[in-house]
Amino acid sequence: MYEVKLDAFQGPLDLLLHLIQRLEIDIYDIPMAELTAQYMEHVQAMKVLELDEASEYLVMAATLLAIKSRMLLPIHEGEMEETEFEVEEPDPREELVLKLIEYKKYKEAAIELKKMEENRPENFTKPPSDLSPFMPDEQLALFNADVNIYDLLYAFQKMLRRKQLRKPLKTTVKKQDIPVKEQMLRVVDVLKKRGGKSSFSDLFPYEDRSTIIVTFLSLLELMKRQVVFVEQERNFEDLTVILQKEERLGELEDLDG
Amino acid sequence: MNSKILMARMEALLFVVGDEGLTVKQLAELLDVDEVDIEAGLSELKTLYENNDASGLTIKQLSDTYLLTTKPELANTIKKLVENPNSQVLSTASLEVLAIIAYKQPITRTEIEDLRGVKSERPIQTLASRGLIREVGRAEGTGRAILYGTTKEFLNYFGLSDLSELPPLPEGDEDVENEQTDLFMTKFQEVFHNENE
Amino acid sequence: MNSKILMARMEALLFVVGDEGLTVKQLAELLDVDEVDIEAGLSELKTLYENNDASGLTIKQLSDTYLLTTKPELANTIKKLVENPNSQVLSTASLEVLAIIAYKQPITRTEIEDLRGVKSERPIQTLASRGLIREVGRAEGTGRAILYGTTKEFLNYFGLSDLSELPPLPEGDEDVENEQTDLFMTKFQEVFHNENE
Repeated sequence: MYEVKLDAFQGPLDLLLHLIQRLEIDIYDIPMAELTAQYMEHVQAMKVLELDEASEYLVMAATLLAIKSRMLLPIHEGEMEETEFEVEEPDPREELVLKLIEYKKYKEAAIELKKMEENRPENFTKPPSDLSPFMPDEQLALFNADVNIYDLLYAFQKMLRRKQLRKPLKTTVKKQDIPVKEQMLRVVDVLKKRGGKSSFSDLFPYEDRSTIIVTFLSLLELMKRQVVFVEQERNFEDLTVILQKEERLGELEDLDG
Repeated sequence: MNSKILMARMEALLFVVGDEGLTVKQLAELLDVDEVDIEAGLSELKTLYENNDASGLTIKQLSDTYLLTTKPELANTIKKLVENPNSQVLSTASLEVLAIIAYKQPITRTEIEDLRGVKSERPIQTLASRGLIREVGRAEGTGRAILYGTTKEFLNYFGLSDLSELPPLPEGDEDVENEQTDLFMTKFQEVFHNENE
Repeated sequence: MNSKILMARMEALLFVVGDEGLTVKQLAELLDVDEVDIEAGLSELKTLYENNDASGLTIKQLSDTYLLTTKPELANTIKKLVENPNSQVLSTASLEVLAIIAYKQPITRTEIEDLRGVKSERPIQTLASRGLIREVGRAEGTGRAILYGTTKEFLNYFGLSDLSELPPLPEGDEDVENEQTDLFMTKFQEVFHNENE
């Protein structure tokens, strides 16, 4: 198996672009089965630290699975052989491809900004001088009426920048002890108790990151095995996880918990 | 006003305001001189600095503001004393959001998130608190969502005088990809069929 | 070192530190030059400024500290900056002090001045007289210095219902998180390997 690159991805689109590049896939003719499989593998291998992000990776997984199954449909139609007639259906991949291309533009622009950040000419300046010796006594000046709270925050930031305060680096490593298999059963249990349905975030009542990650991995695995499926009404809204076929849990033995 | 005196006064004013800088208009008002003369004086002052090896200063333009700064070639000397204000570099997420805002401003958070496919509240907040972006208005419609744009600090941070100096937005290398299409078409059709058996 | 380069470097260093100034000893260390040469360089620099009518700057000595300042005869020009009640410079100072008080309250004047590196009595007075800040207590210790905090009027002014609505400060080093990510990545690669055997 190929090594997962130690890059943190900027979300599902970034991960997809990475895979497309690595697998030398033509972005205008994406082999959905391959990309979906690779995507699922990667998301499992990655940590997903933020719950917010986790849900977005899951939504994309669901989208990929949906596109893949829509693409499979015509292949099973028997009439295809009789008439060479092809129906002009919109390519189910089109929306995804457009999104990827648009995102790629800005990803590249960000790389340009990064270079500019590194090569910026270094002109140093100075804080404004103390003007109190020049100040007439009777004057009291206040800022313009249209300052808002962000101006205030910015003023504070600017001052901090002048003082060049830096926080020390600190790193934390935690041991991850809960096996994914166990957590899958736990998730299914929770779903059953809630009548087969739960909001995504309610499945993560835990504080520590490693439990959150294991829970996420177990959800992915459950999705892949079609034990659960995931719904989202609108972009960035919370996901609903729905218990589908509990009996498929029986095949858990092949999971080396 | 004698041009030497004008320059001395401009230098003194720019020195005192430091990183706040002054616009041509402000200088003109403070010195009671026409804006044209201020502009001429600024460029003369800059030339004086540049031609004088014994001077460590120069003039920098930032949008419509002029600042007195140290010469870039003296950066190594200054760094012994103060850390580079840019030493805290932006994360990839922040840079992505910033790129989107820089090229598509004014733009709402939702539009940014649709483009990136991930929530972007935190990078937006980081960028706002570092003064690189700010609220520039409200979108039409029921939500009246905040519209974001870049700031003068954004220009300063990347060493630009104004937005027109931004490199053109990459087009997405479609030519390269079309060429590849032919090469990979056959191959991936096979793969695709095999995988879906 | 060439004396012109030395002067350019001294000028740049003195410029960047502003009102805080530098001692001969500090300059000697920063530039890796003998103190005698620094002293000679400083007096040469001062002579250059004094003899150059196009320069608005000079060097001032305060006990053992040298600082760059504007020529005394330009005081009237500088005064223009603060005479206007809507003065940009003054409003920036007030805003900065207010920001410090808002985020660091309760805080003493000395602490504010340490943070800003500039005397801040006037802006504090101004803010207090406008009702945006007030005395909220006294610091422990001999001085029993006044502690400042923001007022209800401050919240009104910025349209906040309480202090918790202040936008949070950025969380400092974004790199910290990336490092953590890498650590987790390694961990999860292991998990992944095991699971897919």
